[in-house]
Amino acid sequence: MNISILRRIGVLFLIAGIFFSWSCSKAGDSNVIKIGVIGPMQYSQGKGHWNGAELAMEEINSSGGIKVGNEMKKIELIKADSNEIASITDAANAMERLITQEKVNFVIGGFRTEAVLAMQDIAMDAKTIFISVGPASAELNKRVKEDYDRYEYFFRGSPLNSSYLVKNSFIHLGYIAAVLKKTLNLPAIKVAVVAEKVQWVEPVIAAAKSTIPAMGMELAGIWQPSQTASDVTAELSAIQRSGAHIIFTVFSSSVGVTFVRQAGELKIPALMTGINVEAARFDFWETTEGKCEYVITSANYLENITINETSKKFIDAYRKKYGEMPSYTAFTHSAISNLLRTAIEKAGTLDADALIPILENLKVETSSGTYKVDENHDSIWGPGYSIIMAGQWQDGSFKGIWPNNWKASDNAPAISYEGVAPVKFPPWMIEAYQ
Amino acid sequence: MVVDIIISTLINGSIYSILAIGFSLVFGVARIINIAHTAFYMLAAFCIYAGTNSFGLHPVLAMGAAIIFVTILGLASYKLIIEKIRVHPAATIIATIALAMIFQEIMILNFGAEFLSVPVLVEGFTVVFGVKITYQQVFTFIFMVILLISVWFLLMKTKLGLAIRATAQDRETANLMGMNESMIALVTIGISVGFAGFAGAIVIPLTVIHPHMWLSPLIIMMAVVVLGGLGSIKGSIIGAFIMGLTEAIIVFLLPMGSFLKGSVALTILIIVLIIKPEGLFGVSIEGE
Amino acid sequence: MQLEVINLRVVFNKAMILNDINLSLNKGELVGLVGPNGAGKSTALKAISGLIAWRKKVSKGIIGGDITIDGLIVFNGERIDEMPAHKIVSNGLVLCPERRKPFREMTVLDNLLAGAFLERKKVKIKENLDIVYQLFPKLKSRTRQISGTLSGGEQQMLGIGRALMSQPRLLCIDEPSIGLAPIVRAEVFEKIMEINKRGISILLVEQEISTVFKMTSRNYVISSGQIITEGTSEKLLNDNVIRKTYLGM
Amino acid sequence: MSILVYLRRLFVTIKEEIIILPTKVITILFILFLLVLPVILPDSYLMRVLILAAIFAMLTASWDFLSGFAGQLNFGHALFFGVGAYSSALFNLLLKIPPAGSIPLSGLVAVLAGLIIGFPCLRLKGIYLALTTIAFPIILTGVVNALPGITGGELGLSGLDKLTGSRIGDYYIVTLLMLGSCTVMYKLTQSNVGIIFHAIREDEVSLKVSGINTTKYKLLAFCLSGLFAGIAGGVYAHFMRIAGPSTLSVSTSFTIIIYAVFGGVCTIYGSVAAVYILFPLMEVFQLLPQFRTLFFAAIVLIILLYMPSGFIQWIIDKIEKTCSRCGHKNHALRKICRFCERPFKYY
Repeated sequence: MNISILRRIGVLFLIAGIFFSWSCSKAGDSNVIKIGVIGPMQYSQGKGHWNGAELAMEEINSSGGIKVGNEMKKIELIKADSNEIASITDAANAMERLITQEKVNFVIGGFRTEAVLAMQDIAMDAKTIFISVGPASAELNKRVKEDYDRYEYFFRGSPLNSSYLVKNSFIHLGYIAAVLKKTLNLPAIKVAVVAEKVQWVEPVIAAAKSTIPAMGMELAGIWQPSQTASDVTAELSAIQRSGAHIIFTVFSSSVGVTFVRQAGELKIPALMTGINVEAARFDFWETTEGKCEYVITSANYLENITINETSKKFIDAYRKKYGEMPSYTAFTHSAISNLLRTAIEKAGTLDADALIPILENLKVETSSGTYKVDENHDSIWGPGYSIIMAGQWQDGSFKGIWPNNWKASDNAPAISYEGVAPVKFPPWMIEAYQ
Repeated sequence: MVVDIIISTLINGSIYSILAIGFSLVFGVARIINIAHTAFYMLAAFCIYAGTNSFGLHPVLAMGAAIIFVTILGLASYKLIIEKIRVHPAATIIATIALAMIFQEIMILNFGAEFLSVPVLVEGFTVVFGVKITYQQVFTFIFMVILLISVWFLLMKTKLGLAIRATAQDRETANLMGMNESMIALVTIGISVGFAGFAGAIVIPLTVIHPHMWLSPLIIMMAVVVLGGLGSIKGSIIGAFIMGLTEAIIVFLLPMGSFLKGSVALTILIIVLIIKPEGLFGVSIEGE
Repeated sequence: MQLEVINLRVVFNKAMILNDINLSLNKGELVGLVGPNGAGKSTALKAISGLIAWRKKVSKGIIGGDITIDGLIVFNGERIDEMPAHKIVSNGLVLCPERRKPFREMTVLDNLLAGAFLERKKVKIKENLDIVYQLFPKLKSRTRQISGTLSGGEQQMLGIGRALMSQPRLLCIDEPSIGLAPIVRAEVFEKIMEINKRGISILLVEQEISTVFKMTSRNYVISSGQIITEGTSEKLLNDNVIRKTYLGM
Repeated sequence: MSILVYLRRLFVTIKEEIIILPTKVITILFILFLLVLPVILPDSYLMRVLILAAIFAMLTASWDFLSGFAGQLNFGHALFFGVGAYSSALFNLLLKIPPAGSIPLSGLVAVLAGLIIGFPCLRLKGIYLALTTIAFPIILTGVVNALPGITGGELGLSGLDKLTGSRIGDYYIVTLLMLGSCTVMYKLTQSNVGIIFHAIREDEVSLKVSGINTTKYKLLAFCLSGLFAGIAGGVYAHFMRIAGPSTLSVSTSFTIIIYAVFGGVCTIYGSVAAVYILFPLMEVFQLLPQFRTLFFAAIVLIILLYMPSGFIQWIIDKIEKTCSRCGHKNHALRKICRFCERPFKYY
């Protein structure tokens, strides 16, 4: 009897071993370029990652593929659900699986910074090029500078890093304050800062404290609700009490929706601007039941504004295929069809070490402007490169309102994108101040 | 400022108390720690969303349907799963965690993990003592008061309430009075889940719906219940208002630290428990 | 025969608490069940009133004991050993539990009303309430008091009164004298006699043997989970071995 | 000559003690499998999965030690894990202590955490304890977010030293650490301390009455459990090279409990086995990512409903039976006990 039990156990282990060795030894197909798309696939961010990449793959493959040296290679996308919003462990495992099991040539995606930091290390261990599309933290690129030999395989795709985002949204603030002052004849503008409590916001708050007075405005107060707060009416009444004309928001999660919704319901006489990631989504009007009217936020893709031909083509193709505006994580499209494609065609190889110098010196038009990286492999912000537009919800559609004759410095040429719309003010606000 | 704090306390406190009473009632009567309690709250929210968006129901109708659906679901999950394992507290906790996870995943499969919303019943706001509050909040508050009064009536003036109170105090003796303990547990679960659904229906028009929305009220609700004393309804109500007050004070006096409101509330909870381990009005369950 | 218990056996985990108990009780009788501490008296009452079966249902689990219950219990010609406790009550077999167990946070009146849970007619409840108040006038004066604040004797009276509200045909009383002053004890026993005279059979579990033996018609002596002997009070008191070994007199 | 004697003795032990009991055979085979695997199949992904499984096995076993054996239901076990992860990250990043030092130190810090939460929790029992302990990691998360300068806020602390530098090295270190610590915990629970833990769980009052200082033992349980969980946290931080707030999340606490229940509470080995089954299984389920959590939760419900003593315990009951007279274990097919020769029949 012992022997039979032993034998059964032995057979079990044998089967397990065979299964594992089979699953672990998938041979890589050298005729395609394998790109891993990693992201929280259950969530809208992950869907953006995947849709953008899928669109790029279809476009490239239908045109025959990417020219690598003398052969045309097609793209194969590998989807990896990182589940990073729930579990960092899962995210790291997904990255490892992409690299060691699927043997991908490149990885694009990522969303939550804590997870991307863990994923980054795995990709760097395997010397695989990893273009992040999603996290805004500058931390990721600091590593490139600190330890170039290890982290040279990492590039920031989109969005711009948080300090640029903030800088840019302060410019939005300045623009809106100027318009507001002129329209309503206000002597001085008061700004309330409302930021969710996350780490990348800390420098924003520090900056707000010094920048807002420096811009000739008064800081009415700073509020920091939690990321998942479901009731901010207390904060809102405190803000109204402070007499703020503008609410400078820094939101990346659900509290952004709640805040806008409740502010709209209470008709707080102040204009919202700043960063509110959720507010830039195409379905934000439905999500807030129309309460987001007059809300301004930073945006990467806008219907009425054309940055360049690449952007216009991408937005059109995306809307045609998926019936909605792309979210910012759909930059995976540009990461593949602009960055990787150009670099691979120039290098004539898929070898990471040969591609890095090319990517470092690449200057290419993408769907969110001209892409170029600095020495940190961080994408550059500024006139002539990528800048972040501002959009305002006006009557059910998200309209670009900035850059509208923006001068980066006194002597610089004014920048205006085609199709930009004027800023509108809520009637209850006009009423309150006239 | 003081008026702001009071109004904010009243509104949040009444929401917390409705959630906490249901949770506390089930614990008292059936000794079930129902982690899935707020998951039913989440489900009600999604039901209303589906009702108004997919079936085009009027919001009030959708609310009613949601509460009924959630109650039935609660009863079914009690009958099919919890009743069989409720004997061991750890097993019930884990089973209800699993239930909540299942609900959450099914909602993700059906609706995706995006933020959704439903329309408010009455749009706009009113000004009370110089503080803007939305009609929905006024509504919420009134409904909560009505609900609290009807709970009080049910418990103190009806035979069922007598049985529920008796069972909550001593299940064995209540059994000896001819009270069918498992039947009463079932009824209580129904009431409790109905409350959770009701709280969901009334609160969500002001906020966002997403499949993970059950987690943060869960923590606050448990803090409220433990603070007030498990199984004590009076305790739940008082605990709810204490928590609401703490949060309001933090938001108004410490705006930069308003994210801390959860942590501070929980710290208060722990301090109270160290001083008085069974909570403010808790029944001692040592004998069991 | 109103109650008949045949070969009742209760095992907790592996400890045999009751080993093949046999006892019976006629209508209108007042029967004592006596024995030393830990003999299994209370367990026997709990088994008869269905609480063991309930506990069995409640206590199995991830880390839980195992309870086995075996045997036959017949009440009024009906098997009740597999009946849930609340059904047994509606059949007329009511247990007044050890240490009274009032619903401590409820008023005296609520406690009594809880006892009348199964009765639907308001008139009947009122009638029963009057009977109980007549029997225990002290309770009447304390109708609105929270029962946790009553004295031990009052709580015991409340316990018995509450059991009476369930309109028992057989009332099982578990150690009514425990923790009471001698004067109060005497009063409680007096009341029990009075209830018996009203035609309600009583199965009384007690350690206070001298008093019990004066009241009861028959007694069972239980020790270590086994019925040692049964008989009238005189017979048992006359048996020297029984008296010295089991009754400690 | 003497070597032969030893060999013979070893052979006899194997023959008399091990081979006759399927659980022992499985345990030995499992350990051998773990030790030999990287040699046969040096796949870095597989090793990664098994390393993480080992870390979570340690963590789950430490939960079982505290909550299963000593009965101190802890629903916030992630606290120890997070404290371990953060403290080893801080030791490593600020004081430049290598992993060999920072991991044991993080264990000590977690012991301290065990003491700090153990003291207030001594007065609490059962459900109150469970609900209170949920709060601790959440409060700590609040503190972490409030002090981004030290803790890195929600990004966590990254850029820690590698555990060893090679995957195989990591694998052996973590696996041996797991085997070692789980053996220590198992042996402890089988010793007198274990008996006292049992007694605390079952009836604390009578234990107090018999003159045993239950406070001391409960604190001991908190500390030891904290130690192993802290070490697991430290190892996790160094392996993932990041210590972030996700280590403190509610779902981490809940997942551990689910593992333990799957394996069978109050066993230690059940926890280990459960993690080694469920963790790789969840990886396989990456093929259907949208059903993963659903599947996980459904398994838990099924286990609770049909195998209340845990899946592993259920299997053990199927392959082994205990003699009711002498208490020795026998494999399920034996007709009589191998020690006292009592026949296995229905009693």
